[in-house]
Amino acid sequence: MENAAKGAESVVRRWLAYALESMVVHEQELGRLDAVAGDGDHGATMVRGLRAAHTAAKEANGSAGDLLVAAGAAFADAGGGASGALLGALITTVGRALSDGPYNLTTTTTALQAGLATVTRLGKAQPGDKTLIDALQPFVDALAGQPADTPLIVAWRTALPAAEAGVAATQTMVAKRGRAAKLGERSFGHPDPGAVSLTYLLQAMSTVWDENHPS
Amino acid sequence: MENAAKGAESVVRRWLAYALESMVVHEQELGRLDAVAGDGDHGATMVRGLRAAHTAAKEANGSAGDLLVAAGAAFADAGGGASGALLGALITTVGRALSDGPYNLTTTTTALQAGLATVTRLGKAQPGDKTLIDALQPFVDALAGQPADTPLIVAWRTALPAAEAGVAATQTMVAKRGRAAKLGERSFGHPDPGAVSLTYLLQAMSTVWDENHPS
Amino acid sequence: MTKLYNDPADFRAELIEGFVAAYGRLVKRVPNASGVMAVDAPQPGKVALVIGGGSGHYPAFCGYVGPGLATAAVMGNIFTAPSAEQIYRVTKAVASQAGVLYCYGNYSGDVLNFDMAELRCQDEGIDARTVRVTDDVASAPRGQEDERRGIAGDFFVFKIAGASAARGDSLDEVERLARKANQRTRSFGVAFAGCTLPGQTAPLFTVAPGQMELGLGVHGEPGIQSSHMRPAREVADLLLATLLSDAPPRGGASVAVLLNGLGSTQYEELFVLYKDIHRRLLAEGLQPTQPIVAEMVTSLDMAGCSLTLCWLDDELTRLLNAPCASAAYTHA
Amino acid sequence: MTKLYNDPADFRAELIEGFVAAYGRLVKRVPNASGVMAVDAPQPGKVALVIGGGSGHYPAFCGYVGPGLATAAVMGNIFTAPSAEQIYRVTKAVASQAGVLYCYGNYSGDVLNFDMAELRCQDEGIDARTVRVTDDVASAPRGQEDERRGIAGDFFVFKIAGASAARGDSLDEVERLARKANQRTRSFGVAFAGCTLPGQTAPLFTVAPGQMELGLGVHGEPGIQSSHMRPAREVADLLLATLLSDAPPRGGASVAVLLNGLGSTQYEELFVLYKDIHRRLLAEGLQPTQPIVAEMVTSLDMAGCSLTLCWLDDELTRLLNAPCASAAYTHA
Ligand SMILES: Nc1ncnc2c1ncn2[C@@H]1O[C@H](COP(=O)(O)OP(=O)(O)O)[C@@H](O)[C@H]1O
Ligand SMILES: Nc1ncnc2c1ncn2[C@@H]1O[C@H](COP(=O)(O)OP(=O)(O)O)[C@@H](O)[C@H]1O
Ligand SMILES: [Mg+2]
Ligand SMILES: [Mg+2]
Ligand SMILES: [Mg+2]
Ligand SMILES: [Mg+2]
Repeated sequence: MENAAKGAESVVRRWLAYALESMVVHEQELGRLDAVAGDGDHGATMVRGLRAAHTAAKEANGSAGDLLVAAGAAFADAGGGASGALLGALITTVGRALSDGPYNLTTTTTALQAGLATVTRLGKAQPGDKTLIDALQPFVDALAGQPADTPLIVAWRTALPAAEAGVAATQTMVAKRGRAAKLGERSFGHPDPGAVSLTYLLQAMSTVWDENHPS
Repeated sequence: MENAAKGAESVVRRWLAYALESMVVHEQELGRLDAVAGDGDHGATMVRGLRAAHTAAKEANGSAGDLLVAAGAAFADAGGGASGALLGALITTVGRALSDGPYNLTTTTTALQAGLATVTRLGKAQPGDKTLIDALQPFVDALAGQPADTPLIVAWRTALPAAEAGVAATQTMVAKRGRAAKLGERSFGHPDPGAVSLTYLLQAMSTVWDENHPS
Repeated sequence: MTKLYNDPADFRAELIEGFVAAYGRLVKRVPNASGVMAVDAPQPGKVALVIGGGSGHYPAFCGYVGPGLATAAVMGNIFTAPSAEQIYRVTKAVASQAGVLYCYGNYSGDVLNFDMAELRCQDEGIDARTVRVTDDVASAPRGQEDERRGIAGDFFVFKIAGASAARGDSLDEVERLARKANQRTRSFGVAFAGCTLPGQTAPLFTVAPGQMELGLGVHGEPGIQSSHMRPAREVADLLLATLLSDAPPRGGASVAVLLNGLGSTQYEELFVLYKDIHRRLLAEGLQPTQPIVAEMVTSLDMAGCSLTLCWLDDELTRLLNAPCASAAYTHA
Repeated sequence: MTKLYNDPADFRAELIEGFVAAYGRLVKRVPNASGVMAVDAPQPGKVALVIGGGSGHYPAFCGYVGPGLATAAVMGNIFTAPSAEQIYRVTKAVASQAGVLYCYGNYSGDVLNFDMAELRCQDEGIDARTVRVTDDVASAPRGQEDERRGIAGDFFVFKIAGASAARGDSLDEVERLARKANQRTRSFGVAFAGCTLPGQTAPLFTVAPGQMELGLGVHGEPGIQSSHMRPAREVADLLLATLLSDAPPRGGASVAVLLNGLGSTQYEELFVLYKDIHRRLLAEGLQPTQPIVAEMVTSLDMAGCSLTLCWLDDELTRLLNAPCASAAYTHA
């Protein structure tokens, strides 16, 4: 238990490290996607948010859940904007729900469902509105659809393509939240930047486990 | 006498028409030359000034000298800037000196010498300072150097190359008046826009005579 | 293009330091927060008007902090809403018993963060309320006015709310007047060139030669529609016709006018444009009241402009004409 | 690039009409002349301060007409000095028995035309005098201060002369104070991109990527020297070091500061730059007095900025702080 918990804390910290690395690599791409119909700041917001989240988790004590709570608050404050608020709340909510474990498919799925509910309550976006929800919701559903005893690592990898398909689906959606309907039309043919970056966050977790158990 | 005077008035009006036409053709070139170390407005100033001068001479009554006085005032007012003030004063001074004739090499040379003196008094530029004086002075000297009984048309044509050589000489001068010494260095290798446009004015007079006496 | 910066990551912090250093006679820094407050804040018994949003819109938002205008501004990163945490801290620094009014342009990120801060403040017993500016007619059709974005109309709503707060009105009254000002304010804009974020080398969007964008956003969003470029007098027609066809009910004849430059459009051009706007307003029987032709809500170095009309009545006119002082707008 | 115009030949006339339409509460048109005058001009017994120059520098020059500032502005075409005829007409409209002071930036075209108007007015018995602004240290070396161009330092000289005239000083005194302000004012600037004249499609000069121009002119003249682009804090150093090495004798410790934007450089960038300027001023033992970070003398849509310092003493400080109102600068 001690060790498993220590392991989980280290997983959270390494997740944030990989996520930050991935976001730095994709900063320009996310900015360009956001510039299609938005204001071009999504890449910068994600990098700024993750840099702060990574530092916060490094400096915080407590369970993996506690680290996530600290990371989410730091992400929201440093990131700012819509994605700072929403992803910050998502990470914090997941952290609260996971608390000090256990960390398995059931608890993780429940935690992510709570996070999705928070994002929906705050942002009031529906699936199909071309937001990060269109990647998050299929992923959470795909987790939930697997047998409870599936190892989390396996279930996560199995669910990732659902997020990626969700991103692809946003290409043919017209943005409805936070932007003018007409501006939304300009984004037709391009994926939603928030859905893309959320998928990078999910993929980063997979990278942590790859490192632990190279296949 | 009546007829000669009428002829002179018509020469003034046609001179302004040709000068305007030539300046419209060269407006961009003069602007670009002025932009090298100045503010790029010389072409626009010349066109604006000549448009007003042309209209003023068309509407004015009196001798050729009177028309030049009216044209010079209109040029100065509509043109503005350094060249508006200087060329306006030049044209007005020449007009006053020529008055109602006679119009021959002697009177014209005297009038242009008076004009040159006015420009020098107002602008305080010396030959070699890279201004329109570097075209005007050699031209006036070349007029003055010819026998008094040379027909004005012939003398004018004979003097034109001196103005053109004066323009060429400004290429290797460093602007001294109205601009910083250092900025002047940027203009090295380019002729002075005011010297160029002054030469167009002198050439336009030649065109009027070409029309009367095609050679 | 942004040329003057050190580390782009420090841009916001450095600009706040520079702003406070320059205008210390009017504002001071909110300790431990990305924001500035009027030198005389907090003022016991007076409603605090807290405005804010992303940076890159100067004079919005910090340029409007001072007596008779906003009490404080929360400053986000370039084009990014400030976080709820920063809004909360700024609110705590300036709130009095009389309460707090949040005023800002209606954007997803700002709404999310201001709403979270409002809830937190209310939980702590601060009477915090919100009026969002929704003046941009391009961003949602009639009937969906609440969905519209806020652009240069921000200024009139801030000015009216700030004057109401400054004379000691209750929070109910400040909120009512701000809401009324917003309901009577309409804007529409055109863009000729996009802006470039600090550290980037390409603009957020480009406009093809001979084209312009209609219905611009002030965050470097392209317009809602491309159109061919036309002479100033036709642009004046277009801006005015669009606003007049969307005039609020019972607007009356007196209008406050703001012809706003976005950043790199010259003031001289704005005056050439204003010439025809003014003529046509009079021809429509409208009376321009204290027109402003200036850069009031910019979008970095974007080229373009927007026209804002605020249909006045007596109480709004009084507030618009009330004296105020701030770094960017002083009225004696 | 200039986008909003009708016929480029009408640009000046249309901008004057638009300016007067917008700011009729402060200015009125001078009949039959390219210029504007304060609504309350002429004022018997008070010296008239007449400023002017080419257009394309807004707020200079018409934006500074109003109580406590300039009495009138003569407006030339874009970057072109107004003609002596127009200066004469404007002078006649505002001159009182107390006399007239001409104040303008020292450029060949302006000198020629103002001097001709001055002579003509003097011939008619009007006591007209001239103080030329010569603040640009880049344009001539020390010892040849009178040869220097006038750039953003215009503003401080206008403000001080205007306040002196407004309080009823004699022409001798207004002239003395304007001359003193000019003698104590220094500016230096950098440019990042040239500007484009109305109707043209190419800028007056271009700056190579990674380069900047030192010692800009406000008429789209390139700098006196090219240099490599550097971070904001090094630009701050460069601007300040240049001015301090040219400080006027017996300047004292209190300095008015203007960090002036040329047109398309963002205000946010100017604040980032000002952060280090302020720190370094303090480190040098200088006390910035009422700093201004704004667009005060522009060059169409040129990118760049200039720093101006005016070394104050008590009498200059009083005049700088005196109230004034104008379209572009109001101090309560
Ligand atoms: N109301 C909302 N609900 C869910 N997601 C949202 C909402 N608003 C924005 N987003 C997500 O945030 C992304 C934009 O993030 P970002 O550019 O960082 O913030 P901002 O929109 O404030 O500039 C969008 O692509 C979308 O996925
Ligand atoms: N003081 C002077 N004396 C003689 N010629 C001058 C003087 N100043 C300027 N010029 C002439 O005027 C020309 C520039 O004219 P223009 O560009 O129209 O005026 P401005 O310099 O006011 O922009 C120069 O090329 C030069 O020939
Ligand atoms: Mg964005
Ligand atoms: Mg010129
Ligand atoms: Mg944003
Ligand atoms: Mg000029």
